[in-house]
Amino acid sequence: MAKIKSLADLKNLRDNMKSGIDLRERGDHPDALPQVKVGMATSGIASGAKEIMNFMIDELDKRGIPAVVTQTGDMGYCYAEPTIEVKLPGQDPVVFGYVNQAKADEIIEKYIKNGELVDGILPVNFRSVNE
Amino acid sequence: MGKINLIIDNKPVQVENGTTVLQAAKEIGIEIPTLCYFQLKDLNIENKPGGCRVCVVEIEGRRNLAPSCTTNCTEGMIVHTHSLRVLNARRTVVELILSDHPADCLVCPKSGNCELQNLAHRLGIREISYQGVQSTYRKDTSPSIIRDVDKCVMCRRCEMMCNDVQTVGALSAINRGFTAVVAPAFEQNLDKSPCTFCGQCVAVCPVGALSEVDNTPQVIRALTDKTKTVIVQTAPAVRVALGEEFGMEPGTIVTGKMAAALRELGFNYVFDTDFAADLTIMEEGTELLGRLSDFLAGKKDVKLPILTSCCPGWVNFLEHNFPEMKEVPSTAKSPQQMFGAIAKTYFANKIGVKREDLIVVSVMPCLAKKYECQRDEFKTNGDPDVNYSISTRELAKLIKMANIDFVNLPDAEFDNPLGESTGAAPIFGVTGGVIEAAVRTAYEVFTGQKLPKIEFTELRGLEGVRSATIKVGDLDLNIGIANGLGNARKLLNQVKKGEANYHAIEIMACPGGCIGGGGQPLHHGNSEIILKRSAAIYEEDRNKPLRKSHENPYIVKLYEEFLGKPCGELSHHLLHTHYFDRSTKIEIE
Amino acid sequence: MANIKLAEDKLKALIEVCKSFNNEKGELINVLHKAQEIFGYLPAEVQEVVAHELNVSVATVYGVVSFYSFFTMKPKGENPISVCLGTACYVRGAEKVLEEIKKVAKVEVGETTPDGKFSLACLRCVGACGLAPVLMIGQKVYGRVAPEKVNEILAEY
Amino acid sequence: MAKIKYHILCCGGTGCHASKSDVIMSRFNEVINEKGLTSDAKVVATGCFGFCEQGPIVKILPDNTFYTRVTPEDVEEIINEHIIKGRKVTRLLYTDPAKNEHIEDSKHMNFYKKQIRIALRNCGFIDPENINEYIAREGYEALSKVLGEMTPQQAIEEVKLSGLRGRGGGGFPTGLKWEFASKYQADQKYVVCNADEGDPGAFMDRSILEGDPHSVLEAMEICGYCIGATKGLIYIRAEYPLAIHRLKVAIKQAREVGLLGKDILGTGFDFDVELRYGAGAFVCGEETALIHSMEGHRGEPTVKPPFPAESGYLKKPSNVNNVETFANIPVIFNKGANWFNKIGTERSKGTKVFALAGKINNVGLIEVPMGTTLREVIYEIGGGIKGGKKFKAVQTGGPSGGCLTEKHLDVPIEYDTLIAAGSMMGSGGMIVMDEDNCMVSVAKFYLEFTVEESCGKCTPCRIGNKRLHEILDKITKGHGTMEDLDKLKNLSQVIKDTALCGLGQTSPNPVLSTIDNFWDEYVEHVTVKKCRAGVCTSMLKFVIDPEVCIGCTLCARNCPVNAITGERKSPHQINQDICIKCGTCKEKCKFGAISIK
Repeated sequence: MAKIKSLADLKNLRDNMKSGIDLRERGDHPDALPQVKVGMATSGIASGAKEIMNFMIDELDKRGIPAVVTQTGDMGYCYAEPTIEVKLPGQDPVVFGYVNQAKADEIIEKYIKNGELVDGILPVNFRSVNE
Repeated sequence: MGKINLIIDNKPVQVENGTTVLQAAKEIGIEIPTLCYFQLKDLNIENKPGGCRVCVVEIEGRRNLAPSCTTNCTEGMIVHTHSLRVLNARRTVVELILSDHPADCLVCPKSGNCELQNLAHRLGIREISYQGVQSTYRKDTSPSIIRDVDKCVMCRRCEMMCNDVQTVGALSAINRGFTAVVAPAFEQNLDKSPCTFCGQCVAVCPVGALSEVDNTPQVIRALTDKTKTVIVQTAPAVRVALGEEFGMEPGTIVTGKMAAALRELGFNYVFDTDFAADLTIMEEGTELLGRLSDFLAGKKDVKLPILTSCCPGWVNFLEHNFPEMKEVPSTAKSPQQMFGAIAKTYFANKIGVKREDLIVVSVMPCLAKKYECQRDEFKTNGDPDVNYSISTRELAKLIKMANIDFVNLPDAEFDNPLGESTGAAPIFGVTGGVIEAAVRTAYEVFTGQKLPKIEFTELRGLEGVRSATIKVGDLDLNIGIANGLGNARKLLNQVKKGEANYHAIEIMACPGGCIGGGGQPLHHGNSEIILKRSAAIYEEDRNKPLRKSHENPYIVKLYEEFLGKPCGELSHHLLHTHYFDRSTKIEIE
Repeated sequence: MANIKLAEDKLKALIEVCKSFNNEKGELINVLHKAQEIFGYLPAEVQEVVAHELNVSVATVYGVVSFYSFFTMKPKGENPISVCLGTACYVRGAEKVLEEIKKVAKVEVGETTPDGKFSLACLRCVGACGLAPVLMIGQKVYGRVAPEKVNEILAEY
Repeated sequence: MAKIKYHILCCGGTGCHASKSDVIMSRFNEVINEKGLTSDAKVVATGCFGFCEQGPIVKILPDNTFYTRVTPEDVEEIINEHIIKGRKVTRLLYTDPAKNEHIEDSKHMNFYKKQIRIALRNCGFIDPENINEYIAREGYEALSKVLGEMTPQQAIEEVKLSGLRGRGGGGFPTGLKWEFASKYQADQKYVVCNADEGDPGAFMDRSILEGDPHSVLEAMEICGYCIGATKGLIYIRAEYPLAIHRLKVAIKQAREVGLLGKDILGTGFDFDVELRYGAGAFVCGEETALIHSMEGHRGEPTVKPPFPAESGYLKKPSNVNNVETFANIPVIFNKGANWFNKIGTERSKGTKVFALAGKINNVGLIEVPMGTTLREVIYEIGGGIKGGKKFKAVQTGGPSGGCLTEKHLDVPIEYDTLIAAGSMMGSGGMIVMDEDNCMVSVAKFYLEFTVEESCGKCTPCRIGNKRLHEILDKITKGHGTMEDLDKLKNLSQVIKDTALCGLGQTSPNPVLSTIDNFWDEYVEHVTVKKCRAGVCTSMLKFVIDPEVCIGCTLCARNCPVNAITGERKSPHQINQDICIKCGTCKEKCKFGAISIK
């Protein structure tokens, strides 16, 4: 990684990043891709988030769906873990709870492919200060 | 720093900044009860973990009660030491301690001298409201010390002594919560730990959790055995402290009463370790001079500085912590063991008693002496040179048991020949004394001239580490002195690193020397008592007509009749010893 | 004092650990963590070596080991079971799960089964309160454990 | 395949389920089928909206219409009006209670303002193992602002102005703490992050470290600059392997890009962070104990003063803050203290993260502005009590806190109000209890914890808490007396008054608060030997109803102590002297003949 030597460096980096968090490797228009985040805090992992993340990566790949899968921390919905957030291009992100492989499969097939929502959505009930 | 004004129990008081509420109260005559708090002021020893919560007071404007021992006074503070809230809290806290304390006061070694018992008495506790399970631990008996930590109140005084003052590290608080207690590693016995048996833990324990091994039953049995001749030796520091056990002023010299009491107890001969102290000076002094002249003659590998070896706690400490230096101390045995060796050879022969029929009892201010007399190298065919060592406290018990009115006892003299001593001997009982006694003799032997001034005040005092340079003829004799094992460690580390250039070093394990020994009457943190004992020791010296060991006529006679010359062949055999490496070794399996 | 015997490779690793912390007294707890990783537990011999290497008393080391619940002087079973008794798990019936494990695995808290297969410990909150009651076997976390599921879970091992 | 035009989101949470959300869902499906709208609209079950009082909730996407209190009878109207004609059903829209007007787009609903995520701002948004994602969300900008534009004193003033108070429990003003530490001169000072979250049932700090480790690193650097420290230490539980891993990654990445180490951002400021591991001792959350533990000692607290600001780690001036406190710091600088201090109440600023757990539907991590009421948290965010049971108490502050009841539900959550109510903020555990929880047993549970975790240094905590636990145990076993209750009160008061550290002083709170709020339950336990929650088994009496029992002998055969006798085909009896109240008979009985009295 390149050193950040000044405030200007930091701001540049931020602006570059802001356009698409961690998606730079994926091409020029990361916003055009579906983004999947898997809640991978201790409790998430304990309830099988890791397996779900692997499943999503493998299956999206197998089914030829270009998408970006990343890990993230605790989304707060501990009661419904594992949780994943899917953001389709140009739409608000949707969080799904109690995701097992069958549900993950359904999410890929219905929501990611066709924009059709499936059961198990977790309503977002907070605002983040960064929004 | 400035003065601070506060009000305690409606009384105004002005104190120095940095004074605690406990001290401030004391200044106006209010004694707030304490338990874990402990201080030996003149020796710079203090224990204030703030853990027992007995000394809590109410400070206006504060939400909680404050421990007075660790709370500093602030301007305008208003303190109540006996409000209802305080009294209830204090009583509850003491009741809690009692609820986890075996109620076997009647047969407890500390009975009558127990700080917890006194506290319960002072607070008028008649019942313990909070009953429940009590914590129990394995009892541990070592040659010197008994640990019955069911009685431990977690005041941490012993831990502080063992680690901060003595740097022995045998004890630590272990476990946590209700099962927390002070113990050696793995709760094993003290004799499997690096314990030196200095007994300072026992000296400060407020309750009966730590006490000396009681050897009085063996002594009583020996005294009643008609087939045995029982002789006793008493260490110098005993005579300036024993009186305290009978309510006498600290620092009262009771040499004569003690000799009389011992005779009444039925000892066949009442002798004095002081005699052996003079003998020690002859041997150790000669050894010092020998090493010095080798050194001055330019010989290589001369073991200097010479380290004194009278103190068994210190010897144990060296064997555990500085095994690489085990060739450095004087090889001279301690006075207790020299006495035993001479008694069971020279004296037994003189009175025509077989070695095995002669029982030697020592009265010592020390608990490590109990361990020392059991060491294998001090036995001949399994028979120890000194059979039993009892502490000053145990002697007092024996005297009380025998219905002897100690205070009104007329003075008596020691028996001869092993009862005669010079002024150089009693000062063995205080830090700096052994080296002063050695210098007195070494000076005259080395220079062939009479000492211009007998008292070397530059070697005296209670400071932990001291040094002085004494002119002995052309030679500047550099002397180091340490009392307390932590100070000894400091001094030895200096020597190891080559930072110090001493010819001789005196080390005593206990703070203040033997007067502050682990077998002495309990001082309960009053360091005045130790100062007074020290003064008495020097008075005992001044009162002696002869004050240099080599002038002791019976010592001279001993060499003429029996030993030949100091550090001669027979002395070497009887009066010298060697040391062992007792440190932990790591081996590969 | 007794002489200490330890297997050469592990002893070397332990001494190496101490060295990696510059044999600093203040690193005692970090050293003990590593030592427990090497040996699986902290037998007296290990504590003696640590004391020796860091130049502190064995009593001090033991004082520390016996203070912290993470350190153990007993070897753990092949499959250490930890039952969370944090508040969330408690109010959702962790105690019953614990009782069931004791029954099924025939092991008491703090003990190891004679065959060394399981050991049982309690811990306070693994932080997976959403899954309460929770138990861990090794590093694996089992959530929403009902007493009836205990048999099934243990059968995996 | 045609795209679905409308998604009809129906709350499938327990609360709404209780008010027939399942019926509503099937009704929607029915109507959609009837009207042949299957390719236009789809019904989706969701998790709880956390808004159960207004339930059942139906939300229509894509226009974010939020219908409340929907009944099966309303379904047809919604389909007809909204889905077919595109007109909202106004009477079902959520009404803003303050303005008394209908809100069409749920994005403007006040409800979403119940939670504001400051400390958790990045948790669940960024990849915690990628520093760039943190930077993309204003990461390290606060640091650069402080280093580049502010003097340490100015930065401290900013923190003071923000009104931020310690989130670890005590609530000491953070800026003031920094100021103290900045005033002591020393060749080395330390910034310490307390990540020894030991409160059972709390996992806020772990979540922050796992989800947003850089926010803590950045804050520690800012603190270091303010107090004049170049070294930071994070004391973290060894039981948090993932948090440790993420922190290690974060530290490594920050070092690589030069945001930790020498000459940070070219300003000449040096700072680095190391980890120290806890080893399972709750008391190490107390700052003096934590410092001793970091030094390699037993984690015993010492009397304050001296405070760590004067003599802390290695006797050097040290500033200790907890994870959540630090996580707030970058936001204060990015948004300004005056922005921050407008959130919350007069004496408690900003937000607080809670780990909501227990008998509540939406167990989880929440972050609410100070001043939010317990009712809002439990019923609006937490989705109410699990299984439709009755709320009994909410425990805040962990073993140092207390149990609050129905009457406290409208107490705004603030440091001082919670203390006044007999509990405390604590680190943020919030455990909800229902009618099945016995309050004496709950007090006993906490005392058991305290007894196990007491360091043993001071008498009141070492022995006093043990005795408290014993008395509580006696009461739950049915042997308590009224005198025991007096003892409980007195002993609790004395422990509170005399214990050495903050943890000891607060350890009787679970007892005192349950005595205050559930006195009747205590009295019942000791006088009529009854546990109304049915938790204290030794007070239970299992009885067989002779009217129902058919004498199948199943219970008798399963009783582990042979306490049940009776002839085949005639009613059985339980010998109460032998019965160990294991409950097996009740479980086995197929006729419901056995009940607890």
